[in-house]
Amino acid sequence: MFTILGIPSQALFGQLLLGLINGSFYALLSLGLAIIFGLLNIINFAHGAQYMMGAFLTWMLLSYFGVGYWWALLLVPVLVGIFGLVLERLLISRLHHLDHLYGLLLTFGLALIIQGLFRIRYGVSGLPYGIPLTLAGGQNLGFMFLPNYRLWVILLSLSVCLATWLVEKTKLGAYLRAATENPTLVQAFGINVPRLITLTYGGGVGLAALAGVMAAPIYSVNPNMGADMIITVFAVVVIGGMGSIAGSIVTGFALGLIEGLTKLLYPEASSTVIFIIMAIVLLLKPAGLFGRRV
Amino acid sequence: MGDVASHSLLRVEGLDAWYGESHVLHGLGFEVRDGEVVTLLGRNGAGKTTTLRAIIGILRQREGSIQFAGHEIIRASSDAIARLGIGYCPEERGIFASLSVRENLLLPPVIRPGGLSLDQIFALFPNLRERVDSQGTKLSGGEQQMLAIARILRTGARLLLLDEPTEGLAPVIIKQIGRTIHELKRQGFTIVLVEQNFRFAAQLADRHYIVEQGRVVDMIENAVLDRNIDKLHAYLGV
Amino acid sequence: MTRYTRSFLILIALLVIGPHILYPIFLMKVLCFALFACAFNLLLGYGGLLSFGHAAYFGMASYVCAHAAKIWGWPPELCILLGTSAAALLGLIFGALAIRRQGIYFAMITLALAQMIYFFALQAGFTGGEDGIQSVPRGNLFGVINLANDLALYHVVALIFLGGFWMIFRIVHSPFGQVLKAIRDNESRAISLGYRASQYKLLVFVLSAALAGLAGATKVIVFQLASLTDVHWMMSGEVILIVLVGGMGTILGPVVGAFVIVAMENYLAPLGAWVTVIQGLVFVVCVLLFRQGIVGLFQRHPARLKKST
Amino acid sequence: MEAEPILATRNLTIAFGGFRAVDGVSLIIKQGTIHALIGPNGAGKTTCFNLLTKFLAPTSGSIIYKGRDITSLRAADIARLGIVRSFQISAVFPHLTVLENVRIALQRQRGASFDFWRSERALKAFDKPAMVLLEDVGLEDFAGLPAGQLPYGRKRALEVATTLALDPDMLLLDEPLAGMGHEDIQRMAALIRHVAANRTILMVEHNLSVVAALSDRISVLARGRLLAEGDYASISQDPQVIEAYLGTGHG
Amino acid sequence: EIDVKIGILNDRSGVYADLSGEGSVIAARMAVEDFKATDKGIRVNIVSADHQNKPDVGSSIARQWYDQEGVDAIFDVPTSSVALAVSQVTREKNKIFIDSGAGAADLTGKQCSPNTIHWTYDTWALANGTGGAMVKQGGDTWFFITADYAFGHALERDTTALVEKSGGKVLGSVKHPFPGSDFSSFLLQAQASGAKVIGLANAGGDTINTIKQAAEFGITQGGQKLAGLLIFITDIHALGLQVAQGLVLTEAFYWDLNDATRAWSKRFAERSDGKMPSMVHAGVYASVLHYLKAIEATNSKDASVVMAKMKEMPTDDPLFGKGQVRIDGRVTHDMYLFEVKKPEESKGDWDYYKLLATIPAAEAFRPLNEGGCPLVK
Ligand SMILES: Nc1ncnc2c1ncn2[C@@H]1O[C@H](COP(=O)(O)OP(=O)(O)OP(=O)(O)O)[C@@H](O)[C@H]1O
Ligand SMILES: Nc1ncnc2c1ncn2[C@@H]1O[C@H](COP(=O)(O)OP(=O)(O)OP(=O)(O)O)[C@@H](O)[C@H]1O
Ligand SMILES: [Mg+2]
Ligand SMILES: [Mg+2]
Repeated sequence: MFTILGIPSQALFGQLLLGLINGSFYALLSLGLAIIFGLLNIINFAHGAQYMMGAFLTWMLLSYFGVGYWWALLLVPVLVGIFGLVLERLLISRLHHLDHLYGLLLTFGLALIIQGLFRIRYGVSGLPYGIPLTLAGGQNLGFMFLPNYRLWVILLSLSVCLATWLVEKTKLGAYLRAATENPTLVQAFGINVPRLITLTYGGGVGLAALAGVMAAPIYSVNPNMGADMIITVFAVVVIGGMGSIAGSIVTGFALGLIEGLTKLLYPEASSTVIFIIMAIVLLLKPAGLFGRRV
Repeated sequence: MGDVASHSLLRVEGLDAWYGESHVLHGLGFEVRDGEVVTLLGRNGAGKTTTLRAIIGILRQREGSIQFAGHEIIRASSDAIARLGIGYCPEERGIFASLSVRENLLLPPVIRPGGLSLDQIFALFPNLRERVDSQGTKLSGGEQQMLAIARILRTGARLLLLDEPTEGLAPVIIKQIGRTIHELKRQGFTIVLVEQNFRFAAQLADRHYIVEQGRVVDMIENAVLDRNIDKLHAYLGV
Repeated sequence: MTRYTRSFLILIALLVIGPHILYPIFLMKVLCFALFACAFNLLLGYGGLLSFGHAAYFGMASYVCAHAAKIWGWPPELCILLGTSAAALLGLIFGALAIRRQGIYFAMITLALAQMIYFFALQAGFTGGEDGIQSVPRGNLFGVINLANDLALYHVVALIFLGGFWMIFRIVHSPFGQVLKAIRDNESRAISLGYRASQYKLLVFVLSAALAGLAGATKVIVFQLASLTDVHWMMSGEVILIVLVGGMGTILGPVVGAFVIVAMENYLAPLGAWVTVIQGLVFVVCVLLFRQGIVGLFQRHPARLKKST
Repeated sequence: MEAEPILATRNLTIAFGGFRAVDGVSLIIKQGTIHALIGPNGAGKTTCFNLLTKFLAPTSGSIIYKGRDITSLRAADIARLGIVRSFQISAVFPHLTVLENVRIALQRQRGASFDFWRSERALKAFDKPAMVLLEDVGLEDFAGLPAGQLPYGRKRALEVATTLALDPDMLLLDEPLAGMGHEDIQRMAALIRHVAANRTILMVEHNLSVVAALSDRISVLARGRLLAEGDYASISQDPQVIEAYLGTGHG
Repeated sequence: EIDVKIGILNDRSGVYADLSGEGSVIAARMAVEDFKATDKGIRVNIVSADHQNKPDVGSSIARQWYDQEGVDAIFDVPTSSVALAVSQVTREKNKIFIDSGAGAADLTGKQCSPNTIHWTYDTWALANGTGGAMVKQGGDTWFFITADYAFGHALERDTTALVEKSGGKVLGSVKHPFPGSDFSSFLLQAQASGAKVIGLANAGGDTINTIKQAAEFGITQGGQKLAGLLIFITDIHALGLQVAQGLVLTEAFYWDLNDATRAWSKRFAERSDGKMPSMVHAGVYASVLHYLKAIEATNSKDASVVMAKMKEMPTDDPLFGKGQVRIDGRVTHDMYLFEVKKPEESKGDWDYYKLLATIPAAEAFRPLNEGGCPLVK
């Protein structure tokens, strides 16, 4: 056994691995946020609430209908995604021609409403949700005990990120980016932009819900779970470069790692560190690490 | 103009259009036959751009009748109109900053076979081939104009709406574009061209419509342009 | 000019009648938030800069003022002055960093800097962590006027508010204000005319931060309390809400907005958990239907946010 | 007999990544002349302007103005020395009135306008000279209109009036005639000739007839490099210029 | 005939909404009914509001209640910072404040007030119960996972003192940012320390997440015990026994302690969708009862008169039994050390605790002379 920075290497590896796992949540959440920002030019403040809805719906499916984790993994993103579609069609679409600020405020209001309603119905202490039996237990890696569920989280998140990134490289990605800049013109090229926007919002919301399903077994399922996370996820998106898919994925994982290291070396700073990095990045690279536009 | 009607690809009648409160087009009408190049000439602010925007459906506040290939499109949304086979090259170019030159070029979906291939396009605009991987808006003003024209040539649209395609271009490029339009016409494209530069337009067009304060006030066949040159100058205030 | 004079007179009349109709402490809270919102509006509505971290200046001033009053036993006027200066200084440092960026990036960098202040306030000793600084004495103004009397305090707060309000009016309608408008409209053109745009932006940033600090410090004297709420990002969000509800880029908008929002918070408190739901609804309704804000509804050409893509 | 050079560049170069948009350009612009910069699209003309006015920093090379090296100054300071530019896309302050647009420029001359404590009535003094400038460009009837509502051609005229308000020694005009109707082109050309009486002008323009009529000297850029220099007659015969810019069969 | 207006000021939308919230209003109403106040000529009016866990919101509501709405006494007020602020306002306005929900031991210590009573628990009592009693049961080496703010620091400090006093040893601690969501990293550090007990000096969602993740990483299976320093039955309900089993904690009240508590809790549950009361609800009930008794006895609602009576009269109610209000405002009663049952031991909903030890009133709270309260001479 050797030491790095005065820390036994084993502990270090353990912490880095954990950081990576956390990073997969950041990546997944910021991915949805980045997609939505990319196309709608809206900072989706309701993202945290939609993540929370994902976790709650998972719990509801189990307690009201006896539907377990695996089905939830499929059903919940679709259901919450549809909810997103409806929101977009009914409310958000009315703001497309305005400054981003209005979208941010609208979704902020929506977040308050959604969280409030859940709070009134379910309280704030949270609801129990167990780890699916097939994923119970864990692996002894020598330097740490790695629960199987965490392993699953990281694998699933990586594949979802990869898939999204590949989609972005396609024609669809170009449509999305172009429609962000000048929807009128893109529509005049024969693309049904309103539908594109609605579906994209639904997709982004679905990703948030997926993260919610994944979180239910390990984090407290309560109405505030998203609100606590959303600012950090914003920071990830900004550092990565607003709207950049690759940026938010890479930054999500990287910040998970950095946060993990800070938790070990100077835990008090572990939530501040993200904002310090954000400030530095914005000063040096105004459009974020992967952003192209200023 | 009754004999024209049977072959007309685009027929605009009694077109009124508004920007918010301001009424810009007042019963404007003209026709374009299949395979023709027709220009809209007129002073600044006459309503030429507005006419094109109303046809493609970007400007939604419009009334009257616009028939394209037998379809009434006055109520249709712009994506539906584009899919019927109209390509639009806007005045402000509309190059996407977040897309590379290649992506900009490939953006408009191909709606029909018969468009130009990438190679043909690069042969037409060599500048673009060189800068194909750079960001769309990092091109110079003129290069952006080339890109804006180039990208609708790919789609196979039958009717091209070009809004001042030569603005800000070097003479050598203007000549190229002239040749291109000529070639496009030969291949059977129908083109509506908005131009300030009527010398350029005269080399290409079959007919010229004069737009003044939101109305078509005159139509001059290109064949008789020379005889009417004074009248034209009067219209354009040259 | 007469229109402005009329607005001023109405405002003064309302301030005079106010405490006879409504609970003075409630009014003082409204005034503090109104001043805060006016300061924010100066930056957003006239400078075109959306700061997402204005709570930092409001909160920093309140901590400094509370500390000076409670621990050093300074008189209230000096505490408020010190708090305001601290906010101005912070504004100078953060502003110098932030104004180099634009649009959404400006908003995000101010948010990041403000979050650091939040964590600082949470962990620094003198701020009292999540307990905040409590039991701040109101003291005697200039050693003579006892501010423990709510009405006396009300009049002082009303004067501070009027002073701040007038100053913002002055700034907006000054030669400096003209240049500011020009920069907001078209920055590169202003530079090409020889204006060092960043210095103007910095100055308005500092002025806005200082006035936000003035509001924060005054609030401490009223409520005898400085707490984490003052530096939390929700406070930055709330001031945006106030300005939005009242009407962005209008002189009276933030004042009206502050009245509505503070009243809502106060009078809805018995509804418990429904408060957030109702607040959310107000947000949504405002954004969808009343974007020009309440004051904007009555004006013909309210300033709007430029669409910046 | 030869006029003094007012602005000169030495080996001015800027590279974006590996791409040299302006590559070793050495220009000499003589006092009191109208100097045109022409060249095919993407030749680097606008970039050159951006370098001269410090909206971009050169990778290498130097800029000398009235014998002084100004390579390291900032954009606002360049303007203060008397070099003022216009933009390829018209630049006005859309929410200020036409009069205020001009006044903003006049206001700069009275020094820094950081006085936030004074009433804007202090600016009334500039209304008269501003109106005079507006009359010069034929905009006096629009003084109270927000500049954003002006038609395109008039915006360019306003831009010129604003620029003249600074009473610059040197004007840099980027395609001042682009997008103008014939009427406006005449008016603008006349205006340029008028203001050139006691100033130096560097201008980018594709409208060759105007370039031919106005300019004393022409530099042709192509691919970031200086291709040719001279008066219109000699330039238009230069085979390289014909090949790169004018195209064959030009006439 | 006396008109009394009491205000229930608590968290109705945040982390403490379940353990205080509407339940506290129900408890207060039950107290008024059980006391048969109207029969005794005391008309009681109850108002309530949400302080959102923000001291500024709390203190301005309190001020407005006293100034404008004629509220005579304020009850409950969870969240230490709000409680301290309300205590200050109450003193300034010379009214009565009886806290049930907050933990701040300072309320009856350095910041004590002649107008404030602290009923249910405080951080010192929890630290004493869990820290002291655990060591006696063999858990003599500790590692803390502490929320990085004053409240967390205080919990850790108090518990450390008591652990060391009882002969235990603290091996280390780690401070986590507040609020946090992932604690696995800190749990690994705790695991690596080899301490027998991992003390959770945090609250609310943070504690719940820590416990959930401790189960996931097999911390308790590894033989270490988790000790919650501020955790309530509502939290256990949220976690489920599968995850929470084996956790050790201290509470002032449990519905299933004896016949009296069971009977009252059953009535409470009927009124609140079957939810069992928390110790905070019980505290509100008992404190309102005591307050009304004092009013009846003095036939006055003058703050100093009633306060004096409340301190003079021993407390006695079905939920906390007999006790007293000390001069510093601290109410003393028995405290209990519980362990959370295994799922198979539980007979159904809300059957969560095994009693490990009872800490008698005399030892349960900080000795009068150690608090630094100026009222104590
Ligand atoms: N977005 C708009 N809002 C309001 N009015 C507009 C708008 N765009 C154009 N107009 C007005 O509509 C009229 C017609 O404008 P249009 O752009 O169609 O003219 P044009 O003939 O294309 O002129 P140009 O040669 O300058 O391009 C003008 O009076 C113009 O001021
Ligand atoms: N910021 C930049 N990054 C990368 N390349 C750039 C940038 N700005 C300009 N270029 C490139 O530099 C070249 C010169 O551009 P410039 O705008 O100076 O051309 P121009 O001579 O003004 O052309 P036009 O007459 O078409 O306006 C172009 O090929 C352009 O793509
Ligand atoms: Mg036009
Ligand atoms: Mg150019």
